[in-house]
Amino acid sequence: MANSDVTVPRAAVGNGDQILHVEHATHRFGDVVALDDVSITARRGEFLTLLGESGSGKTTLLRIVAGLERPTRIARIAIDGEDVSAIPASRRNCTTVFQHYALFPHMSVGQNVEYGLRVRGIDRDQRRKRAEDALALVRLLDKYGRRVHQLSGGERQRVALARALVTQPAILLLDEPLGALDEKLRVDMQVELLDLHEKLGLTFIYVTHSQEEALTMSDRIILMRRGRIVQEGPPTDLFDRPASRFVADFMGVENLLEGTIESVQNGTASVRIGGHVISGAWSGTGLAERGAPACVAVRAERIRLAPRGATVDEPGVNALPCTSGATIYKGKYLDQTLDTDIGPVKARIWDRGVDVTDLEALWWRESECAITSAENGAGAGSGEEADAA
Amino acid sequence: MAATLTANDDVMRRLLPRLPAGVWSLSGFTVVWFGGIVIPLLAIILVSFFQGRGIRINLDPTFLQYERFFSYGGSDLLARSVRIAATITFIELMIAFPFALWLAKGCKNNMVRLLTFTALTVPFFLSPAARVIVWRSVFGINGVVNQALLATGAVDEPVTWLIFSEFAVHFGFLGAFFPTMVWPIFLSISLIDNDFLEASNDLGANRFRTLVHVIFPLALPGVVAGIVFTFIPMLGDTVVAQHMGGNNVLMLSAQVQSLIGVSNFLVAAALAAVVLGIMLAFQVLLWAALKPVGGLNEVFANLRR
Amino acid sequence: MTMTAHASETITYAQVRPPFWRRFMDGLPRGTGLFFGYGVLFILYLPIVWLMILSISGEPLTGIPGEWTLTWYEDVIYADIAQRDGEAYGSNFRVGDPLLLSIGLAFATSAACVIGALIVGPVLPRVKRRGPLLIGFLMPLMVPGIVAGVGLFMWYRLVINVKMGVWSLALAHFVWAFPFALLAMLVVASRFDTRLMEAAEDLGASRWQRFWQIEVPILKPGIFAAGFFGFLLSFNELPFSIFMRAGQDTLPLYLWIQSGAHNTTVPLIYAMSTLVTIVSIGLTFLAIKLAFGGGKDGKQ
Amino acid sequence: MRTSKHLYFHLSRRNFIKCAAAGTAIVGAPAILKGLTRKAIAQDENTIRLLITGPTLIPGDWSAFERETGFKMEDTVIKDDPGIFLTEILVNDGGDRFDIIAALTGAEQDLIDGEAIKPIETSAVPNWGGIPESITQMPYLQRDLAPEGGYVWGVPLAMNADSFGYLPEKLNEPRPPEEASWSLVYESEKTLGRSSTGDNYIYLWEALAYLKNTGQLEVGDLLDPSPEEAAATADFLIERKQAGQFRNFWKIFDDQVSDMKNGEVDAIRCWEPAVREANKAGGDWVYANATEFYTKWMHACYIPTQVHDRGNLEQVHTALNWILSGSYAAGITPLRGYVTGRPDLAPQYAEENGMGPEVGVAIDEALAKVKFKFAKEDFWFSAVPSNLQEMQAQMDRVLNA
Repeated sequence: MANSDVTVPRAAVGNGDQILHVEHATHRFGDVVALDDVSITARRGEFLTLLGESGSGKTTLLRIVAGLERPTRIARIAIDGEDVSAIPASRRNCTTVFQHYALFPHMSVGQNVEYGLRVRGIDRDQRRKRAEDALALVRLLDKYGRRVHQLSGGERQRVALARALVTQPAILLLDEPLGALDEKLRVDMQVELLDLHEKLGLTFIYVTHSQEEALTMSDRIILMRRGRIVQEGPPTDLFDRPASRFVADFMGVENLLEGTIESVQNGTASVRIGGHVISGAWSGTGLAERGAPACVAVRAERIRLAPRGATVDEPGVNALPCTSGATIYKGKYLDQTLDTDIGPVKARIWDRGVDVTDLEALWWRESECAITSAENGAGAGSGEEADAA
Repeated sequence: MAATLTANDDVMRRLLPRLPAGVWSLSGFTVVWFGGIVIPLLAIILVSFFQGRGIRINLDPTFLQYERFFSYGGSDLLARSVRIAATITFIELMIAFPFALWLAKGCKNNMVRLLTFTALTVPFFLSPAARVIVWRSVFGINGVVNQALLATGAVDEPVTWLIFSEFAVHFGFLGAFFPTMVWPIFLSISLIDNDFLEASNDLGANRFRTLVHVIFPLALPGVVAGIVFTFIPMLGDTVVAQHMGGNNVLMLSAQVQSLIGVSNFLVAAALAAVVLGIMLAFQVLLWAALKPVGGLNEVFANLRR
Repeated sequence: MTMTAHASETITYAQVRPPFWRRFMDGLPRGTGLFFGYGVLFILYLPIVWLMILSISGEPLTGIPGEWTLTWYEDVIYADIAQRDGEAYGSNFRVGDPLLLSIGLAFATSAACVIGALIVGPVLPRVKRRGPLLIGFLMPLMVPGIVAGVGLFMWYRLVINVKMGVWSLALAHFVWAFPFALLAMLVVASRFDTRLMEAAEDLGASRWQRFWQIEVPILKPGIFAAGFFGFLLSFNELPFSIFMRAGQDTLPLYLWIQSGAHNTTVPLIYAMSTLVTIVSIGLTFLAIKLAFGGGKDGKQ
Repeated sequence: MRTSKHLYFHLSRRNFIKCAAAGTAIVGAPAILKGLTRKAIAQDENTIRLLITGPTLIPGDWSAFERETGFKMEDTVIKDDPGIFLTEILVNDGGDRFDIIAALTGAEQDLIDGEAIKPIETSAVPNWGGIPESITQMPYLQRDLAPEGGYVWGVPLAMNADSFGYLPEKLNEPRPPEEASWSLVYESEKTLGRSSTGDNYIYLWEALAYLKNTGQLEVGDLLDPSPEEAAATADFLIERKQAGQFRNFWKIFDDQVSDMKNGEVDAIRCWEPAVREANKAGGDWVYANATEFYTKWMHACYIPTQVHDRGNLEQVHTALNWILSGSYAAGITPLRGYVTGRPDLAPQYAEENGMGPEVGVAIDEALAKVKFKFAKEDFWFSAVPSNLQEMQAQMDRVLNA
């Protein structure tokens, strides 16, 4: 409604490499702010994942891109250089694969796939041909005449995929497409999706709440929380360099040790936790400041054990004296809890030969942990980052 | 293209709120319906608190109409009407549910289905009076039943309670209101996915459990609709009570007709207000009965697979 | 998901001796429901068949068939024809015009019910505070028909001051039939998944395409039911019509007025009902064959 | 779920007001259309449009009227419940659509009060002069409106003196012209469980007349009973109902006939044509010459106020004169047993038109009826007594007991 009072940053327009711009999108459902001034971009051919827990606004953002939701405020949304903020979903050059398939129950598989072409007035023969191509792509060519309720869950998902692809959209939006599938199917479908992405060179925007899925598939991940972006970057960034305690936690870092920053040097920060000082690379947003609360994030598989009597005193190593706690057998490995004087630490032990009953200390290399800000909230100024990109 | 469209959209948006067409038409329809129908109907209740004669009404508030209504035996009338209608509705439900279930899922012969549907529909086209009057000659003192009973020596005197009695009224309602119960239940059961029923059977649930735990909850909107379709028109029926009951078993609508026949609109309004109260109570009861599945609204709103 | 729950319950069920009524229900032979269902249909049709027989009897009011005659049919059919030709005929039982008006009104009501139910049905389940709305739409069900008719009459004639006519009769029929049509639609629409509409929009379908290609086909059973109930309820509507008619006679109104005459109309009503039955059996069968006979969805 | 919930309903107050404004316009449209529908209906002044109730209509046959007057007749039949009838005239402006209104007498006071009808100039209706005194003196035809007084408001259409039907052989009762007592309907042990009466205030009123005549109740004005008298009568009927006197309470003509034909009753308060109908199949029913009283009723014709502006008053007067002619009498009397305002004109008409001996007999009976039954004092029934609603309410109490 009130587009005009937000200035459109001209610098971002006309960047040929960018296929999607969403600038300053805000959306409210009544009093609830679902999306709080978020801006994102996507490169042509990119596999971009919107990651977050439920209620983080990732689906809302996707729906705004699709045109299914009209944002409360938005500066601009451009697909392939064209401003589409006033264009309804039916005329946007992107299609969605829905979490619950949303296949039309009164149509056959073929009719479902053809639907997008039918509404575009494409003639019957060509429709059929293109639908068959799309079905072949998802290896369901033989199911053309079937009715939807005769298909299995995985097949339905692939039909939904074919239906979305057949109109050759500029962007394919996938809203937790694998959420309704069981574990094994999900892994198969991940592979299939990646194949498709590679084959078609399309831009995929993929919504998921599973960090594992995001890490496996994405070129880039945007992690969202409470309607804001907390961190974005390639999977390795989010995995190894969490920008906040929240990111680290969300990305599955098992050990988060909180303390205060004692010193900062060349991007390396030292944190005092109880009687110990732990050092590692600073990965938080902004600059680390002495005395600020910070958090050491270290993954369980990085934790190594020193048997009783061994000395752990090399440079570049963080060590904590410990005793053994509960052990959980996980088949391929053991999840071992270790009690230290700053609280329990989890270690993942792959080597069956290690004796965990009698320990001197646990240790890890400074390069194997990240020091990040202890705050749980969203990272500051997600908008700035988007502008900078 | 996009530019002109945007311009148009802006004009439209300034004039009209940004709502989907569905909400627009619903809002419009709702306003028309409430302004044109609900308010006049509610005005009836208001009128019942006034005095007057015929359509000349003066605006002195009073409970006189209610006093009059109840002094004419109104409470007996209401109790009798509701009792009879509720009894028959219950019996119809018991008979119609398995029948509708069979029609929707059990019957494999398409011709039998089509003929049964037709049979369930045709009575709607007939004047109810014509159907009911016939029973008088069947159940009357000289009627077929009595003649048969006398001939076989089962009775010495003709049985008089076959007609102009409560039995007769019940019997008259039974046939007449069967289709109204079957149709909605059939509709809702036929929407249940067969996979669902088969799955339930595969898992070893016996028939009864499938019925209670799978079919019944899914058919609930139809059951509720069926009860409404049956109970309410039955309360409003003028024909059966008159012809089968011979005015010995007075029911609500006959009373209303006689009130209107002598321009007694005010007592009729009071009666309408009381009936409205009963209907709301009925709805509350229904709601309470459906509370385990989320109440009446939810039955229609949230039943999704 | 629900099925797993059932499976586990079944195990406990097998272990506990079920109460009497469950054993009774399970023990009933499969045809019990059918038997009672067709039994009631028999009760429904016995008088209809009987009146058909009586309609060709000389003395139908005694209830004993005999003295076969077609005189009642002549009275029903010829009175109309004679009047049209400007001739005298010894019966004023002229059902032609009332019948035509009834059929016309029934079609109009049916169409209005379908449109109304399509407007309200799919959206209502998704409205937040739908309780008062639903009660408002079902309001005509809760007031005795003739009182509601008087109420509407007073409102439009005395408050708004418009004259009654065919429009008010049509309105009365719509008011009576719409709640039923809406309920029938809600039975279907409450299961309608609006995400399908989003999917269609997303695929590029315009408003009308979404409506005609997605919503209407999926809601087809509800649309059919709404139209069906609209037609049938209108065709036999009497109480609302009494005050909303203003000089117009529908078939039920006409028969009702005739019943006030001091001559017998029953044989004529029998003859007419027989004609209506025969015609409606044919037409209903065709209509139902069209609606359900297609087979795909209904049969399996 | 999360997604679809918000899709449809996002109605802010402002939006709602906009919607409401649009809706109100649609609701108001009928009021605007009013002006269009108000226009007078074009009419042919030689067509007489008659609003009539069922009983007095000669089925389908206006040919005699059309032949003898040269006008065309269009009849519209209406139910004779006063509530429905009065609404049609007073609220639905029946006068716009009808030239003559025929209704049960007694309802005219409301029509007069509502200025829906105008007095009749009897001088313009030649046949008026010969109406028997016993009929013209009927209280409802001429109402005194102070200060003018003595207007004639209605022209008699058809009337009868109602009693009851019974089976003389079976009950061991005499046949007419011997008299039979109304107790066969209300109190006789012989008819316990086998008698029947009607279901509305008329029949309560009759029971009241019966109580008065048998000295069981002190009644002030039988022509206009008080609520207390009605209540006392209801008590009597309830007592009889609970004693099992009545088989049923009929509503319509066909109920009476089937009660008689199906052997449900031995005595029944009914209309005269019902006895004829029951006897068609060989019944032994007779219509009583009652000991106590007759319920005398009349349907009369009224001229709506609007007719005076339409310029066909002359034709209307001619039509009214025809109703008082031998033609209508010779038609309705043999058919129903009803009497018109001028039964005396019927024999000559029947003879001139060669209508056969049965018609002659029926007309003779009718003339005798006027002499005998209409001369009896008792009561003329009014469609709208002052305490109409109370009387019906008391009857409802009887039915509810």
